[in-house]
Amino acid sequence: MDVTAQETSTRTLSYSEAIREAMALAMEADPTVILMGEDIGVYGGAFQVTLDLVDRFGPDRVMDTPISELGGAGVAVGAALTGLKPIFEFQFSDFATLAMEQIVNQAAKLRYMLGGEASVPVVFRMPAGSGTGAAAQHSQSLEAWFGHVPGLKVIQPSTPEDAKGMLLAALADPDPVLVFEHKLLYKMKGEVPAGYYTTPIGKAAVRRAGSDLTIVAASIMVHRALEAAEQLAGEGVSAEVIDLRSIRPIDHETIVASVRKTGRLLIVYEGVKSYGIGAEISAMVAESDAFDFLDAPILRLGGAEAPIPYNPDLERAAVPQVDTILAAARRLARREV
Amino acid sequence: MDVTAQETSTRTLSYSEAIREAMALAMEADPTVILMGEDIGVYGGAFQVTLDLVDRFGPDRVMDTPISELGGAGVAVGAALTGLKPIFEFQFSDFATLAMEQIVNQAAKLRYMLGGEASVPVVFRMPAGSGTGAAAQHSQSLEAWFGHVPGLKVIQPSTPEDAKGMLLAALADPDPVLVFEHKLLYKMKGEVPAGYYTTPIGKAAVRRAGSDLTIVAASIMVHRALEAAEQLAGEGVSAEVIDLRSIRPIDHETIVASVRKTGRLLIVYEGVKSYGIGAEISAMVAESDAFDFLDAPILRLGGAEAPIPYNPDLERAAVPQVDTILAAARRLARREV
Amino acid sequence: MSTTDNRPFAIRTYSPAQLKQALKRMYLVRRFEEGAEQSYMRGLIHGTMHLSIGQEASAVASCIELTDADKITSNHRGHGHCIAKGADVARMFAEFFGKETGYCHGRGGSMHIADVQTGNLGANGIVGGGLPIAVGAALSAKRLGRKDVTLCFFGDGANNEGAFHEALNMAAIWTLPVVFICENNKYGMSTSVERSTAVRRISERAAAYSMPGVTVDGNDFSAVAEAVHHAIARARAGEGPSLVENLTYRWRGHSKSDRNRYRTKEEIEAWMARDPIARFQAELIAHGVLDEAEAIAIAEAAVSDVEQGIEFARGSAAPAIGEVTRYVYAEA
Amino acid sequence: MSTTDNRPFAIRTYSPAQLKQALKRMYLVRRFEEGAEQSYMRGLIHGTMHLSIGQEASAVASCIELTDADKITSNHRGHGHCIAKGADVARMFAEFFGKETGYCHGRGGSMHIADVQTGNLGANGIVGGGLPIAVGAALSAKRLGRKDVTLCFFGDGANNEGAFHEALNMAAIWTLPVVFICENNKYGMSTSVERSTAVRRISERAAAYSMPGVTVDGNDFSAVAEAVHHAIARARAGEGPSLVENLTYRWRGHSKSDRNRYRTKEEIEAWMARDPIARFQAELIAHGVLDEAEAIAIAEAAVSDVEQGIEFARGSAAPAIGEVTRYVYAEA
Ligand SMILES: Cc1ncc(C[n+]2csc(CCOP(=O)(O)OP(=O)(O)O)c2C)c(N)n1
Ligand SMILES: Cc1ncc(C[n+]2csc(CCOP(=O)(O)OP(=O)(O)O)c2C)c(N)n1
Ligand SMILES: [Mg+2]
Ligand SMILES: [Mg+2]
Repeated sequence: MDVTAQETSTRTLSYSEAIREAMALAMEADPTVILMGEDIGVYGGAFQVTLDLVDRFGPDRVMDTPISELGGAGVAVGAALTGLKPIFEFQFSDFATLAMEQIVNQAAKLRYMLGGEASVPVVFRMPAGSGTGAAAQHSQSLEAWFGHVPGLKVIQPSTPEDAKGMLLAALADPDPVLVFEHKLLYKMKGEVPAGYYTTPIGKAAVRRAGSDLTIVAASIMVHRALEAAEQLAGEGVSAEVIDLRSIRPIDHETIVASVRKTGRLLIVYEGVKSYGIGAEISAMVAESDAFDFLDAPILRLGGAEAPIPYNPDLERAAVPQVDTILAAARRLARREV
Repeated sequence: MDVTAQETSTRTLSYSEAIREAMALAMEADPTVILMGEDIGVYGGAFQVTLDLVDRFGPDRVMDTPISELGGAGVAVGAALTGLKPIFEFQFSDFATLAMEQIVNQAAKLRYMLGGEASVPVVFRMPAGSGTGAAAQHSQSLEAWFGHVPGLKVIQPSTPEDAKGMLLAALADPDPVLVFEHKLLYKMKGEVPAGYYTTPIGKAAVRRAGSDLTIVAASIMVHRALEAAEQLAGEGVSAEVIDLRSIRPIDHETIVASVRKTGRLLIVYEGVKSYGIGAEISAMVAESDAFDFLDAPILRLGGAEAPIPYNPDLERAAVPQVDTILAAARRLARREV
Repeated sequence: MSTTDNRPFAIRTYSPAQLKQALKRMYLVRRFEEGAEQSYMRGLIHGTMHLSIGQEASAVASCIELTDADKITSNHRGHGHCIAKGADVARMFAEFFGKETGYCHGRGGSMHIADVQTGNLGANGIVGGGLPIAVGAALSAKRLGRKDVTLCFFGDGANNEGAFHEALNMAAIWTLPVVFICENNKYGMSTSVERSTAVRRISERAAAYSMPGVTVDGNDFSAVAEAVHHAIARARAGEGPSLVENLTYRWRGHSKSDRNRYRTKEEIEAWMARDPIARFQAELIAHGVLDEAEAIAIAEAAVSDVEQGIEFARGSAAPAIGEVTRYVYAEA
Repeated sequence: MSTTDNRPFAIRTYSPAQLKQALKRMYLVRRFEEGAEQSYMRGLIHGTMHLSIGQEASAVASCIELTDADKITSNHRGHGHCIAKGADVARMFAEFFGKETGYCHGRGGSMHIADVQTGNLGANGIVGGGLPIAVGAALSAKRLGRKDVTLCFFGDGANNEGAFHEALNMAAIWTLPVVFICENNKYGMSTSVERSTAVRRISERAAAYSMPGVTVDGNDFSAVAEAVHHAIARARAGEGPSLVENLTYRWRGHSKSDRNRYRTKEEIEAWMARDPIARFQAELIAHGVLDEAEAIAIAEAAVSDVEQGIEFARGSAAPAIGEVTRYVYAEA
């Protein structure tokens, strides 16, 4: 990342503080940026991400919407089409099920249907994932759906630094971008550069270099994978951990290069395993020139084939954890698959 | 299939006639079966699938709904929960984008959220696919989304016989089933057994046996793949063609067994290539014991990374055709990938 | 019936046994939610929950004349509806504690609490999610020639969802036996009705569907019972749906994450002074349905049911950890 | 202004040049759609299309006082709106013929016809899809301090979509400069307003959003112009949205697959007798805005524009076959 001298100072911020800082920076620099969403004003957002922004920017720019996800998303699309740059927060990404029409048929396709004559620079913020005891309708990880939709960009930052830099990149993008934020990450702290910077959309990040196997992980799973990799190192297994970061476009080069080197691939993600993002990563590698370098089957560790259950132990068991990642990585390293 | 002697008579029916026959049989046998949808009554449905059923069963059982996809789907869910067996027709499957909430959060999850105490025997009929010049919002192939949702079953019959048998199986199923019907298949004719029979959900069909490579194709692509396989045979390449038929659950055994035999896999589907059903099939094989039998990268031939364009030549170019299947199969057979 | 009976509707319409059961249920709702809240505070329950303390009259009065054959659909603030419809607090606690003995076998929790046996088709985590489902339940009744009605509970916030519009319209054009009950507690989370809804009274929206709409004091048991009674009668008579708006108030925050920045202490206190339970109890005593001692006994019975319920829940077994995918599909 | 001016609103409000342009546009809509229909029949156009023949007054009168800065959102039956907003029929035909010179560079076709330069944000294949988008356009105008208004065209069928409810509610609570224009042609595809909509007049639903609602004869140019004029004035004055319902009729079937089983020949003929173009032309002549000869000249000019438009379209180049993925994302 390229930041100027005066901006290289970094501070420790939480993931949600980093997002808030990005929004505030953008709103200060560009009067067309507005925020929309349910209870993002005085309530501060269900996860307190917008917090006090309404006090700083006023209710005309931090707009509480009625509980109308389809209409709200559509208003954001219409506003983006005509001069504003809205950041629309779904209170939970599950509620985007109500707005698929506007996201998929309108936002994603308008530029194309109009032959390039229109632009829809809208950002949808999508709090996602399980682990909060909120059960089946408030815990989904639906990012794979949107990866399947040309016209959208879909990102999933896993650190505070990226949460800020990728959101600023999303705002600078002339096309609609969905940002999937794992709810359990909001309180995670990390170093965040001050000032304005963008982290490019479409680039994965190698978070740990390794030579025996590649673990591609997304969102919160990056941290679990890193923990597993640390333990694997103690066992003499060198795992490379790649943070996917961008679902659409996906970083073909970084992933394929890593697998060419290690010959083994484990993909870790929270969404339901089948038809999830792991399927695309696996298939991409299996049709790439890394195929000939594969020494073992490609393993996916995804969410259970079930809705997220309420009971906390079941809920934990429904998605990959450090121990299950470790077990899968060991099986892969030892070629017990 | 096991049909009794008196029922073994088959007739040539179109795909839509076969669906209609299934619906009529079910309605005659079971007074709780009702049809719901936009313009399915006197209009006969946008694709004339329900045609004259309203004359036979009356408007109380062939219910025209207002243009309210979310509410309509939800009414079907509530009715299914309380004693009826609704078949809900989306006029175009694209409009299910308005009803994802009810399909995904309610229909798919109710049994689970209620710990097995509820059942939602609803069938959603989903006319899908391109080729009719209806452009970006009326031509999508979104089946992969639903494959990603535990609690749903998702099928995609490719022949009139299966269209009838699988719809009857869907109606006999206590869980919600989505039937993806390619619009270009409606007029396709084929032999259809008379009387009641069911074609199991979850089983793929080997449509043509072969030894050099496996082509897994879905829906209309089965026919294109068979045409390509015929030409390949003339070139000395023996292709096995598998009709996927069921997306969720998927038939792991049949597909993996075929790849174990042929060592090469080409997957052909109309939906957008990335994050589509081909990704799941590829990943499933790459993590199976067929991995060691693979002689070449797994190829996917899916839809373009674009909305469906209006211009007919572009529209054709946006999805696999016989010639592109042939080219891909040749490359795979010659290991030019 | 005497024309000079000036007693409140509920008193003159329902038997003393019914009225006492109603009072008991109101106490049960209150004590159940306090118990759940404490259990949450003590870390025995995870997740979040939405308490309806202060709204008990709306739930219980609406359901007073329903049988198990009648259905309700509920929302995220659904404990009251569940108890009002006849659920057992022990199995409710078991659900909150994530146990296999819970109504949802530990898979659902507070937001999906249901009791299909007593006709409760379930709370719903999706605002507005239950509205079309209720219409579907009413369609079943009509098509299958049953006489049951469906009561559909939802909040003021839900009235701005497209699902509200589509559901009410379909219920009306098909003349279905459903009663839409809007529990207007002034806020959808932090957003007031004034800021979210382009009409003064939500019941005015009934006109857009040619159905009767009425607004009542939702903390007045009898007023709610009367309005819903007429709506149910209309539904059972095949005359179609109605919309009843119960004006009420939740004493607690929206959920566990609420800083209460959108409303004043004074407002909360003013509403707490209008406690629907105290009011209903006083009315019952005033009209001789019960005396102080009986009232105390009912209140104490509720306390003891709740204590026993928590015991039952704590002592129950959790689901087997290997059963994450159980109940996804019907078992063969 | 004299208080004794009893001429129709449009005649006394707009200049002869404006009125003549309006007549020309009505003819253009009619001839354009006939041309498209014939081209379709001759296999020059594929796909489907929704003709608005019979509804020309609604589109053209609604847009008469708009400038290019004002916006419209349109629906699947959108050719009339597009022409009314000032689009060039040659580029429209080019789009129908799938050519690179078309408004959407051949990617959109009839259902997505748009002309962003003249403020037409596009037809829409999704019933109700344009309603929230129109509200968003009005939000932009308000937030950015612009004076433009947005007209949102939709059909009677769309009024039962949840998007209608959510959009009208938000437009009202935020007092946005948008005019909702419901073109009620009695049917959504085959389903009559009576069978689909629980209210007699769709404009009555405006009350559910505390906005003015009015129903006019949609085949009466001046009546439409007057109603929309007042709604626009209200919007520009910062007083918020309105709902205008234009009662009209489509002469053709819903689309290319219509067997017309849901309506009678008599009904169609009765409405054809109320041709909005003939009526407007007669009115213009009666009030001396133009004479027969001028009217004929205008009609002929439309014919010639359409003929030239088809020529232009046929002669234009198709998109390069390799450019399927062009315009999916912004070009770098
Ligand atoms: C579709 C959807 N949108 C948003 C939410 C988040 N949410 C849960 S409850 C609630 C407020 C609901 O307000 P209201 O309907 O008035 O019910 P109340 O909580 O006041 O009882 C919100 C915004 C949700 N669960 N579902
Ligand atoms: C969401 C959605 N549902 C259904 C359709 C199919 N459809 C296209 S036009 C139409 C009828 C629309 O009726 P109306 O709004 O009255 O417009 P009209 O065609 O009468 O001009 C229908 C059902 C669609 N395009 N989009
Ligand atoms: Mg409320
Ligand atoms: Mg219409």
